[in-house]
Amino acid sequence: MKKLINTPENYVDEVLAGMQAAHPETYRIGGATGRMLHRPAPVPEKVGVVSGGGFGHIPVFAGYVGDGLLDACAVGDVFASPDMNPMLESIQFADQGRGVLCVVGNYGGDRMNFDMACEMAEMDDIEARKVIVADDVAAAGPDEAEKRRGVAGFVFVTKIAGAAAAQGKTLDDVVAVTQRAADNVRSVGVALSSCTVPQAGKPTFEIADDEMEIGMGIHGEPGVRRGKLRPVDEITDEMIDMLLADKPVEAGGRIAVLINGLGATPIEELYLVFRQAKARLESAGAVIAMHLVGNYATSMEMAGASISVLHLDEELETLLTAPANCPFWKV
Amino acid sequence: MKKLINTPENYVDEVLAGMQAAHPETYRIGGATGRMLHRPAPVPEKVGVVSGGGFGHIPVFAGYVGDGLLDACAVGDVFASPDMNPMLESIQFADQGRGVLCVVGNYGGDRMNFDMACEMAEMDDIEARKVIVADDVAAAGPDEAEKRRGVAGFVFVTKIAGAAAAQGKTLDDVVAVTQRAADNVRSVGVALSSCTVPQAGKPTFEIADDEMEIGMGIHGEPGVRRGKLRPVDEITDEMIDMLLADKPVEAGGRIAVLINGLGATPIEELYLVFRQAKARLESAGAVIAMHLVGNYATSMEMAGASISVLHLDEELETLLTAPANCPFWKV
Amino acid sequence: MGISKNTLKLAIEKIAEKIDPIGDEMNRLDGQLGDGDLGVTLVNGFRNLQGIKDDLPDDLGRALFAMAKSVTAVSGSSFGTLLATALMAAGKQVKDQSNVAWSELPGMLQAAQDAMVARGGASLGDKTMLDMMDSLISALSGLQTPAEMLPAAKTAAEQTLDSFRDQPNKIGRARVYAEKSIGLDDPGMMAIARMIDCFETP
Amino acid sequence: MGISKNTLKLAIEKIAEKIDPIGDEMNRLDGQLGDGDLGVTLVNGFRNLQGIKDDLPDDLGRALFAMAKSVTAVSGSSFGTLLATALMAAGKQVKDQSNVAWSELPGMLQAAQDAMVARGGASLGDKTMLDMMDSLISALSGLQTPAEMLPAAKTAAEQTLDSFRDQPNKIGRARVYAEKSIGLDDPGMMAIARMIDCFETP
Ligand SMILES: Nc1ncnc2c1ncn2[C@@H]1O[C@H](COP(=O)(O)OP(=O)(O)O)[C@@H](O)[C@H]1O
Ligand SMILES: Nc1ncnc2c1ncn2[C@@H]1O[C@H](COP(=O)(O)OP(=O)(O)O)[C@@H](O)[C@H]1O
Ligand SMILES: [Mg+2]
Ligand SMILES: [Mg+2]
Ligand SMILES: [Mg+2]
Ligand SMILES: [Mg+2]
Repeated sequence: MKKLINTPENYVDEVLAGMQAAHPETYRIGGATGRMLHRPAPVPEKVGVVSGGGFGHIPVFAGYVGDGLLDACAVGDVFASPDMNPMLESIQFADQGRGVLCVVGNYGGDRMNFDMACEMAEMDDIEARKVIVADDVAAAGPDEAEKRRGVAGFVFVTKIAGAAAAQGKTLDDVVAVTQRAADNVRSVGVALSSCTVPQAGKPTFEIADDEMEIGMGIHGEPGVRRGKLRPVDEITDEMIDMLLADKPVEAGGRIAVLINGLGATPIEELYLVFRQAKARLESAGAVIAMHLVGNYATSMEMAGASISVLHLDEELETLLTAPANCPFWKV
Repeated sequence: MKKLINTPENYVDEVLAGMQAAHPETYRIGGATGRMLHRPAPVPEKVGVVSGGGFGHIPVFAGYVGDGLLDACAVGDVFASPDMNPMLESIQFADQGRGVLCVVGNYGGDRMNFDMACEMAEMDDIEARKVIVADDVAAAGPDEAEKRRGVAGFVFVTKIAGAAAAQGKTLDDVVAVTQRAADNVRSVGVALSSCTVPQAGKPTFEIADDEMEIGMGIHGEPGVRRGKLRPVDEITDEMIDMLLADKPVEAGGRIAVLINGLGATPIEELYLVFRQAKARLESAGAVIAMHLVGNYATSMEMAGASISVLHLDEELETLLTAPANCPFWKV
Repeated sequence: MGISKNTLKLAIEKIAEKIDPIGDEMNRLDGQLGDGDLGVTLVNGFRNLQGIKDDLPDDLGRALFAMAKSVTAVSGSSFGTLLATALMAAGKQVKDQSNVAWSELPGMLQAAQDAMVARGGASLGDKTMLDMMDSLISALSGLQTPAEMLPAAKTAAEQTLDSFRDQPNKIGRARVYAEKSIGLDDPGMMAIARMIDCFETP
Repeated sequence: MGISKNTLKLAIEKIAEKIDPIGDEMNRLDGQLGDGDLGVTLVNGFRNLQGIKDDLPDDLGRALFAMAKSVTAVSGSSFGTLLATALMAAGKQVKDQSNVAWSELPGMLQAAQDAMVARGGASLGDKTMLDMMDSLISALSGLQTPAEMLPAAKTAAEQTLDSFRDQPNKIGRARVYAEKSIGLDDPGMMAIARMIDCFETP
């Protein structure tokens, strides 16, 4: 295991300490076990927005605590759901009497624990609701869309939720527009190399030196096709084809695009993916209203990239381009 | 070679095309051979600031074209100096009658070609001057400091130059303060894995699965010590020791710190380096006036990190924290 | 005297006293079919419960929620999550009451069972702790005092173990070992039986 | 008639005409001691020069700078960089003049030589093109016309090759092969000699 770490046991807590040390104006460690990252103070008079999930995906999840994004976030162990308690603490921190939305990736543990946290919050008379992000088209067909994993589309959905809350909308309205974002985002990834969970000490999966896996999940879950590595334009074409097959763009349809690096992929290569993705999407009639290229949802040292497309309507576009600010994303 | 690219021959030009496509408000491809990246228009009435160097280090060099940073930048092949022509084109683009500063990494080809470009510019009655960045303490002792390679310290030096020019200073003053930044910045890196030059097709150097090299250069140039991988706190200690031995901090001395990822290192690990570096520098009496944690000077898919320290005075601090904006760094 | 926060405190103490040997036994049993962590969950869960037992609120509902919370802090396992779910569901049944009659216990267990089904997606007959809950609910229905309830629960627990032992596990981690699970007690069922045993006066 | 932009144009044409076979020979020679790319540099360099030869400015200084620029565009090799350096230094000497007497040629070469020393860091005697330049400067000094200069340059070039052949290379890529280089002509020197040959009337 080739990592710049101290011990697997302290990995998560030490990284959180480093994040707080680097960005104390944005991140504060809180909660009984130090597994909540929250803003220095909750923002009064607005719906709270929180998230939570396994670690090792920075900026997802806790990195998106910031202005116009998350108020607080529960932090699990590497690739393992946090327990309910930091989720509840996040909800309690974020609540300002107008309720809290939890943006949750579609993983069993995350969902179940957020369910419990929401029930617990109810006991404190806090209304807490969930929107599930299930954007990975490679994980299941459209008929079983509810089985899809939550991947980089989380970034767009969280932005929408944060912006809607910042505008002072009611919980019902924040939930509605965030749900619409979740319904309209699609992602697919390609992995070139594995990552290593520190506690496990060895790569999560094996992949040959000349192979890639299209559709692989951000924890190494199987994708749709493993094959020889091909030129980036062809790989990008295949991913765009999958995204458009699942949800076509209309002529003139406005979209947001995220070309996301999984952690170990040079930014140079992400620009190659963007170049081709842009050409393909535009020739399909789409208008790219907004795009991001960079490491927005990672899997530690996994090499590879994902493409996310959010199909916009007027409200979504307004919210997506509204101001936001965290150390990983300024709008 | 496991890269998301099309062909080695087109790699650089296609990445530049992707950068321009993604950030047309900041980057424009120019020059007879398309090897200059420049702002959409030069900024009138100020000293121009340009750079240039081999490719594969994004954001270094061309990524720092932007407000309060570079006006234009010459782009070479991977790890190879651009020829004189795009350097001259960059100088010509940036010149607004007040002269141009070239911020140049200390590599033979880059220096020689910028020398020629400056002489050529003179023929056009453009005054072009150079400041050499030679910040890698691992490359040579303090007695031979002029032999040191230019590494991530480039980021700070460029920021100073860009800010000084933006303030409307004269060329003499921009050169003087930029030179002071170059004189006061120190860096050292640690590499965990190699990168691959696309044209070469295989890793630049070999390094065992349990080894690291302290002091390795950003093209794989030998460092000071190859040894077993150790806990990140110990590695950080060793790097901080080297930096402080070369230029001690005074009690209360104000510094800027850059924890830089080489390309394939998860951001999580950079926060671990920051955590320990901060503790060590502060216990040495330094006051960290400003810090950066992220991928600011890379070597494609090389894994590892570097630490840069800029020793500040009042003017340097003012310039370092002045507004700047490029896709990789907003101040 | 019905069920109050003191009843909960006493129950925690009784079980916690014997949880170490029960934990060892459950790790072994879970290890034969699953990942061998059920005992760890039980030991850590009751260590946490011990930590809060003296500070339980008077409101029984809030007391049960507090217990759920402290159980979930050990995290990760199905049993822990389902136990927390059960405690929360039971808590909702008795919200704002500081004392409820023992005769309401079966109703609380039924609420717990319903919530566990909803959360975990298993059915009765899958050979899980749900089947144990079901037998207990039937056995305790209509009874009025703990003195009547304890022997009824014990008998029901033993009978349930006996009747399921030779069936295969149909859900959870043990399902992949369905064949192997025939002849073995389900660890979750057994854990509940052992907890009931803790209430016997020595 | 002295040296004008037409002289430069003619020189480019003369050399370009024969550069392909010279290039092959120089690649072979450079390959014995270095990386075998000197011929590539020459061929590409003169291809670029051909491209600009008809558009040279009247100002000799600017014309030489334009030539330097087009040579550097092939980039990467020592010879190319040093040739560009030489052209620029010579250009500076004759800035703002459209015609200079042939007697000034040695002075232009001297300026070129000084600049190459400053840029490349080699010394006379290291067995490089510098030594060839040095012989040429001496041989041409005091001469007035190209008709006198050509034979003098030829003789000087041959003598220089002869006198250095059995010495070792002391700088550049060939230095690591110092022993092996004894008995071999230095590729850079030889390249200059071959270029002089191009001016012979057929
Ligand atoms: N979906 C389910 N519904 C009800 N009970 C379940 C379910 N899954 C597991 N169990 C119970 O939990 C016990 C295993 O608990 P535990 O070891 O904590 O689970 P795991 O290690 O598989 O997460 C099983 O013996 C069974 O009684
Ligand atoms: N530092 C130097 N100073 C002067 N001439 C040099 C120097 N280095 C190389 N040369 C000349 O250049 C020739 C080699 O040119 P070239 O093949 O382009 O170099 P390389 O491939 O090593 O970059 C040598 O034969 C020598 O005459
Ligand atoms: Mg288990
Ligand atoms: Mg388990
Ligand atoms: Mg050569
Ligand atoms: Mg060469």
